[in-house]
Amino acid sequence: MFQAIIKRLVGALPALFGVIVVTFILTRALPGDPAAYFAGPAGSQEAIEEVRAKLGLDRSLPEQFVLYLRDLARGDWGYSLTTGQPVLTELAERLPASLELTLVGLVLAVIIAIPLGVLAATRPGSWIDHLCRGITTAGVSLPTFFTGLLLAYVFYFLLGWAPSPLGRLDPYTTAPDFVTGFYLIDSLLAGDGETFVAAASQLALPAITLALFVLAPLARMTRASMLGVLSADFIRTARASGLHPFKVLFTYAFRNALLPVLTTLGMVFSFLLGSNVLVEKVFAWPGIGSFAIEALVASDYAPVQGFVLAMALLYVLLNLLIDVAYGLVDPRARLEA
Amino acid sequence: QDKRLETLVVANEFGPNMLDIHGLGANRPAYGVSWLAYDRLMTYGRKSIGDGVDSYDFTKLEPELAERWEVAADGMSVTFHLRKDAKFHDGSPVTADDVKWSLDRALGMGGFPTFQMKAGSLEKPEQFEVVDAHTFRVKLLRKDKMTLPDLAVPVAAIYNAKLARQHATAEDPWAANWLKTNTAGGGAYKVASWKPGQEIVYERFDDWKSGPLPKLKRVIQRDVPSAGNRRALLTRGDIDITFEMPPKDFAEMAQEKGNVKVASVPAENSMWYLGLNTKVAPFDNPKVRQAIAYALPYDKIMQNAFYGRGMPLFGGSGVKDASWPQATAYKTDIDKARQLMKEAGFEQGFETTLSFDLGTATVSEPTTILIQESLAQLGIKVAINKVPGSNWRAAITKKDMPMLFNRMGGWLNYPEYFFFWAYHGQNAVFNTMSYQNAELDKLVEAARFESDPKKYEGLVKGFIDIAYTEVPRIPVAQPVMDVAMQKNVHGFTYWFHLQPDYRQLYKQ
Amino acid sequence: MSPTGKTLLEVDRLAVEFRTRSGTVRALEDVSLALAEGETVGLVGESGSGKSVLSFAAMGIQDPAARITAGSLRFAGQDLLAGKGAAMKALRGREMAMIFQNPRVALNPIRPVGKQIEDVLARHTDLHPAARRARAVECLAEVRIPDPERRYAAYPFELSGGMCQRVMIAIALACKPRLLIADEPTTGLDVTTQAAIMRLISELSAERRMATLLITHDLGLAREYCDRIAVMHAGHIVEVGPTAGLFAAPRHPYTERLIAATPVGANSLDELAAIDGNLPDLRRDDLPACRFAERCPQRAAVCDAPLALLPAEGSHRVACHLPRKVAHSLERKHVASA
Amino acid sequence: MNTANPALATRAAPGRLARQWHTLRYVVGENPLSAISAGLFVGFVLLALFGPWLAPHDPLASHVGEPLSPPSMAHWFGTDALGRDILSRVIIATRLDLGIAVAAVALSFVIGGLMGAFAGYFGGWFDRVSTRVSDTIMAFPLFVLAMGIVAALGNTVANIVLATAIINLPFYLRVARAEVRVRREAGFVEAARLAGNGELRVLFYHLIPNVMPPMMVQISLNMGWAILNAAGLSFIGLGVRPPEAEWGIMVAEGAQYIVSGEWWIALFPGLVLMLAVFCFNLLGDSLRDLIDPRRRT
Amino acid sequence: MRRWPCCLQRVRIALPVTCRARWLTRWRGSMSHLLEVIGLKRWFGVKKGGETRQLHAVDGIDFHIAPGETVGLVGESGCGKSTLVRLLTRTLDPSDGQVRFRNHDLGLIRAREMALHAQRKDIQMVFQDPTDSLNPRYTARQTIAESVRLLCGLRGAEAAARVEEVADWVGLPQALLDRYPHQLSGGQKARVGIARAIVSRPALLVLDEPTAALDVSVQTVILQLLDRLKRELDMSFLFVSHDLNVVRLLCDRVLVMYLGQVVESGPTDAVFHAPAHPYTRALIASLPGGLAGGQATAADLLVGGDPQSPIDPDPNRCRLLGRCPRGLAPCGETGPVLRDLGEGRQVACLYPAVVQHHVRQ
Ligand SMILES: Nc1ncnc2c1ncn2[C@@H]1O[C@H](COP(=O)(O)OP(=O)(O)OP(=O)(O)O)[C@@H](O)[C@H]1O
Ligand SMILES: Nc1ncnc2c1ncn2[C@@H]1O[C@H](COP(=O)(O)OP(=O)(O)OP(=O)(O)O)[C@@H](O)[C@H]1O
Ligand SMILES: [Mg+2]
Ligand SMILES: [Mg+2]
Repeated sequence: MFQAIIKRLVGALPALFGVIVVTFILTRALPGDPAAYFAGPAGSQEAIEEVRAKLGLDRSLPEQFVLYLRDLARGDWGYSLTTGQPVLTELAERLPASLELTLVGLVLAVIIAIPLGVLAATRPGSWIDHLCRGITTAGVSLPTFFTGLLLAYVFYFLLGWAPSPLGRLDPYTTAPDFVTGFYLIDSLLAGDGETFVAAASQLALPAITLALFVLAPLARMTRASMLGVLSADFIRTARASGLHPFKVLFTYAFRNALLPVLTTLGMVFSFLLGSNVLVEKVFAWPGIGSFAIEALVASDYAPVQGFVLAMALLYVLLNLLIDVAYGLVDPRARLEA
Repeated sequence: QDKRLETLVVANEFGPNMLDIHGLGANRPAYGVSWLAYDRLMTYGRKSIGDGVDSYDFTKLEPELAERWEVAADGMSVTFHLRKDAKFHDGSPVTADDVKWSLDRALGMGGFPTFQMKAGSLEKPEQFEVVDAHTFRVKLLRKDKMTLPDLAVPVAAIYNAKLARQHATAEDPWAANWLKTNTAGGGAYKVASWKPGQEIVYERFDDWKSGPLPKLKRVIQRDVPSAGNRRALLTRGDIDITFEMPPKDFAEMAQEKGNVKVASVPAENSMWYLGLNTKVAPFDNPKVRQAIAYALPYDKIMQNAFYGRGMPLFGGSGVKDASWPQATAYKTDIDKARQLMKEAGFEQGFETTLSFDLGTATVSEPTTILIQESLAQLGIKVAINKVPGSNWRAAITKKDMPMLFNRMGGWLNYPEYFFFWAYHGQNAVFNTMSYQNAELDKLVEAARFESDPKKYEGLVKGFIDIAYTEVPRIPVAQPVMDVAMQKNVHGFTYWFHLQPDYRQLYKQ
Repeated sequence: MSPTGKTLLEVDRLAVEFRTRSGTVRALEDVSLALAEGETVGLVGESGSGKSVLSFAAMGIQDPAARITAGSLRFAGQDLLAGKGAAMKALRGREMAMIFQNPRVALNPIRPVGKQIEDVLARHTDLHPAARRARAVECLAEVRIPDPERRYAAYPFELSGGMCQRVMIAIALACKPRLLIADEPTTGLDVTTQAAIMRLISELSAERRMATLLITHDLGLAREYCDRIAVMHAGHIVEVGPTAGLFAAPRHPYTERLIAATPVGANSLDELAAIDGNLPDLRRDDLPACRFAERCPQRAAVCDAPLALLPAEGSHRVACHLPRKVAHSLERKHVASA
Repeated sequence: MNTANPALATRAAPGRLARQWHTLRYVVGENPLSAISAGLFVGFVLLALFGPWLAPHDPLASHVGEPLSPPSMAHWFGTDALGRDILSRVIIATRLDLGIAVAAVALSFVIGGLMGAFAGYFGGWFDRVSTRVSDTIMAFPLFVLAMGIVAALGNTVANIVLATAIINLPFYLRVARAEVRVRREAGFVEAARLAGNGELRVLFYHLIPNVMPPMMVQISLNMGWAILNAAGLSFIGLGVRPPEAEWGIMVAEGAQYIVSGEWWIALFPGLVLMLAVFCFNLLGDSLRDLIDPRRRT
Repeated sequence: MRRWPCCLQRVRIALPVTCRARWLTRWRGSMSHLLEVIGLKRWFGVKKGGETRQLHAVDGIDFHIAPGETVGLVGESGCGKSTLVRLLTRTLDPSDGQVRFRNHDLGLIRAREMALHAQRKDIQMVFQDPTDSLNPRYTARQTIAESVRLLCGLRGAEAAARVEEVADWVGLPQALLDRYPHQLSGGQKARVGIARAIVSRPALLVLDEPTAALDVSVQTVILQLLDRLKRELDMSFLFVSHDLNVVRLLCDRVLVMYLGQVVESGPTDAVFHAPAHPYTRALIASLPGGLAGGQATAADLLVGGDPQSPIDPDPNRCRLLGRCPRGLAPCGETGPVLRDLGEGRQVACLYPAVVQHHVRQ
């Protein structure tokens, strides 16, 4: 098992290297001139050249790339020029915010979508089925930023049910001590119910926005795979053995139907990490998505590269996790030692 | 509730990217940090401009760290006497050594701070002299009326040299790295916490001696990128104050009867303008430039892009005085524009590109669209190019954009200061039109050192007239500094650097 | 070979319809069939003749699109259709069990086979978990699975097709049902495995005096293992009778043709005769009373009259207006003996 | 040639067409949402084709006198900050948005599909390389990759199309590869070889036509996604240039007016955008119905 | 015999007989064999636990087919029948051994190139599953026409006429030619498959379980059709099936395969009445009706559970060991090889059942 995991990780290396190369090329191709940016509004040509040399941008691209790789190998992801912080520190600070949001969104989506999908699959062609399909498809058809804006307008501005879209906590609540970086967990660990509620209520709208977006793929996949499984021969066997309908539905059908859903879950998660960028912007969420946009706009290479690399690593880990989970559910797919 | 009255919650579009105004690439909110967390030797006076709004008074300099100062008889040096009781945040006293280190640093860091110091003829470390622990002297290179004012701008902040030196290294003698994320000041507010991209929290420095103790104990300044959200937050009372909204929002909030009020002050020494690159045909032809100046849909722009939140810089009646900025004589007159185009030999029009900075899209986009529409009447086909912020500076430096819509402002409120950077043939970055005119250069240089008010006025009128006749840049509007706040927030002061000053603010 | 005991399963004039996108399929019409204790009955017919539909209806596991429109089902005197099939639910898996073709896919692929047996036990008995496990292993041993302890934890994909079929039988027989329906239990298995499985089924049903309904389209198989045989065609039972009699003297032209098409005992290809035409489209509104009529070589005017299973000789019954006379039965002997 | 290509085999067409028409009617009849989506789709295509003639006003002309006027008889969707008629802009934008989506999807479909088909059929190094390429793309947060590409190459329509095509590529590659791999061993492929078809002929005449249906589903779903993507890029300022009307930009612009009560500026383009994506998504579902009624989702 | 269009003959004659010297020198075996298979092997690499192991799907097979002869191939599922077929029809490359067709070693031609090879049209095949083997997007006419065009080199009207003729030949009504596979019944699809295979009038027709997916009633018709074609077209058949009854009726000779190897071969009647190999005995014993007049006993059935794994089998061990009702100690030490029993019969068993001289009834 352990060996298999290592093997999987090694297998992901080429893709990671590809990511590094592409990001490197893309960031260098950005039209902005960081030297001009950092030389300030009054920078003269010489000043700009001076800054360029300082940033090491006067070297040839291959040289820069090799230096970059060397630094990476040493665990040095570089410094963000705009904030002056090491990229790793920045990522570590902001990643929990994004992950917390994404995970809550995902859990929300799963909680809604999977029962919907199962419900629809048990009554294919009924009005419930059409309704589920309509709702979920509408969800995926909404641009996330539009949903976010709309939700904020209705639930915060008009109705006042949601707290202000001001990031992870309202200004009068202090953040819980850092343990996991997830405010929900940290506040519980600290036994601070008030902070928990505050963090949860801040999370509500952005998480719903994200969840709405991925409801459809999840519900759709659940329904399809549930339908497929329900018409499988072994379900007929289970029914013929007189097993209780719930047992048939959950132990027999659902567990089997879970397999493709798991795969979708992985894809949905990486999708969510991507759409985070927009949602974070709308809700002033201090995650890595907004960080990446700012860095991109400032042509700040290191954070952009770091961000993409972190996401790629996350993606690889996530896929590994899903493979392991897959193996837990499906003995045929167990990772071989 | 008391706590709430002593806490101010601010929302801005984006926060500081570092805490050091001298740092490489410091953004505008970083100036605000410097303003609050550091003191300067002097500061400007303040005056009320009505509606409970104050403005700084650029004609008056007042003590901050320096109790008093005297100009030497020959006018070639100024001696500052520091407050004896002034302390930095870490409790150590402020000495002349700190002042020297700080001003040396502004010169030594290069880039923007150096440039700004130079604007006040502060160019060499030898100009700064420690007389004794609490006496400090600045020697002047020339009699520049901008020298003293320049010592009151944010760049001339006074750093805690002892503390900073502890973090300096051989490669980094000015502790630039450490000061990016830490403050070593003695200003009215301490930075209690800073999460880049999220929020910065200030706490009052109760030992502050350089002025009356601020009323607000705590200021929380959050980054809320979406203007709509900021407005909603304000309307719902979740924040106390916010800036940098689309003009339309300010216009509406000013009308509304709710709990929100809007303070607006015309931003001194700045303008929105349409720049025409004089190095690129056909804009090298003054007739074409004039034609365009006549073809701009000024009123439409004022109404639909600025929502009236700006002072018109058009439709005047010629250069009558030395006031700055002042209106041009242009107004929308398509026939005249056509005539001029014909004279210039461009009856058929031409194709060109109009660029603007994406960051200013709320105003620039409608404006450029209106311009595009209007110029189409002259047969000029304009493509609009939105340039993301990062590219904007690079593009400006390159000076290859034929047309651009931009905003330009200067801290030191002198027309020749503006012209030196924006029109002068030295071709600074801000001379985005690459404009060259020897006669204008001469007038600008002369004005800087002219002490006779009459002559000075003549010089100023002279260069304004040239600039407005040749129109390498067509002024459109003088921006207005708008701030929206809860009605219970008082004491707003307008500063030339456009950053909020929480020292005078209070809630009631 | 008349029924030896009391009647266990009684299908009476059953009719089943499917509502589909292209019309109503009348898959079963007026089907009657009885099974007595300890008896093995074969149900044969072409593909699509309704064998599976009948067995699914008897178990109450038919497709949601299926509707029983007429007739009744009784098990040991109990009405299975009464009370929304409540009786059926109670009996299914305990008194009546079923095995299917393609054992590999008919088992839950991600559940150890032992657990699948336990699931049935848990549902129908009140054995405590440890006893359940022991019983599950015992079930595996009963179907002659070598090393049942180890196989208990095996997943279907780790077993061969024959093994899977044994597991399926174990699941079906776990609660010692009185009726076993085997829907083509050996299709898709190797001949050698097929023989082993069939022997196992017949041994076990003899041992337990279990009534067995063997569904197959292999006449040879039915002939070897069944006491009685029912022949289905297009949703009708056209002939039913004791095996020997039916093979020796088929009365219905369809039965006759079916036997003639089966190469089991034939000595040359020329002896075989095909059945003309295809099964009629069961969606048609104008199906003739005798659904074989359109394929029948001796169709006559009388064939349009309503039809029912009528006794021919002893318990041998046939649904044909012009049944073969005994004397006319085929010359060909289907016994490959010397 | 003629007989080998079913698309050209007109002789057989009536039977097949009739049958498909029947299924289509059934699918549409059974599923009201499919009917709606089909109707919407036709509507959008018409708008894209005839938009300039249908728009009641000049979409680019500003009317300073009537900025931000709410929906009225004169301006059904109201006007924006420059007094431009939102209805007309929404209509005109259809062509651009659908154009971007169609171009991007076509590009990734052709390239990704072919790569996937080759990889799936021949395996070997080409398979490994193309799988790596798609893995690499997938390892990116896709929207961020699109942002990066547009930011790096400049925000022109062509680059938006390119970026969208690149991030869609892996999906086609995977679908095509998987479908071809499944069918590579199918009897009819072997039979085709026995009939004297060379490898390329087998691939192009036998396999690719058979993997088209699942690809069609993917296309339809991706169309919606491509539109969303372009809109997202516009939202962060990397979209189409003004004053071009594009749904995403209109929403992004309108967003700032929501709070002050001018909801129509964002709402209508947003709704139309949503409808378009909705329509493509449902259409994908319906196509799946047509292809495989049982696995319908 | 039915008259074939002259074009076909023309094509045949026009084919250059590419006799490479190498083939001539390696030429052995008698001229009377249409197909001769010598030591044919096909191994598949399978990954197991990180290392690659060899699955011996076809493991050293020798046999031959004479012109006009019908040879049956039986064996249990997974024993390598289809693999062997694919090797013979040259859609799969052998790992080792020769496939000599008309004395040319076809095994030397790569499977990928075989499609365009001149011999392609002489070995054709009918597939097991008529549905799977028809391109769902081609009509019956297109399917047959493709073969006509590619194998016979016909075009236009000639080709069209030819398609209709072949359809007639297999009894496929003209009206059905423009239907797609899903619009045809199983028997009709089977006919299309056969028609496609015989357009080029191959010398060897390989049939891989052609009736396994068909109903009894249809199976008879197809079998009779095949029988007729065989006689009238003068083709050799290799008929793969696991329905022994069908093999018995159709084939002259039968080969019994077990785990990649031929374990018994001989004239059909002889093998059926007096099987020599325990596996053959078990096979025949499990037929309803049983072994030679119902004398089958439990001892004739295979014991135990699963067959051995085809992955890296021990060459010095009988592959039936473990299931064989006799299974003696020496069987674990020497892998039996095919040896002659006389009367054209061969068996690979150390302890074959005694072969009685068979009297045909
Ligand atoms: N779900 C269904 N919807 C519509 N028609 C159905 C359905 N299930 C079965 N039928 C029809 O009912 C008839 C009988 O089918 P059934 O499966 O019982 O045949 P069978 O005799 O078991 O055939 P086989 O030997 O192939 O298993 C067929 O005509 C079939 O088309
Ligand atoms: N491409 C392949 N890769 C790996 N193993 C294969 C491959 N093709 C066939 N095999 C293996 O080779 C063995 C023989 O397979 P083959 O299909 O020839 O059997 P068969 O006798 O035709 O069986 P059936 O009667 O079920 O058709 C099987 O164990 C099979 O798993
Ligand atoms: Mg059936
Ligand atoms: Mg096979």
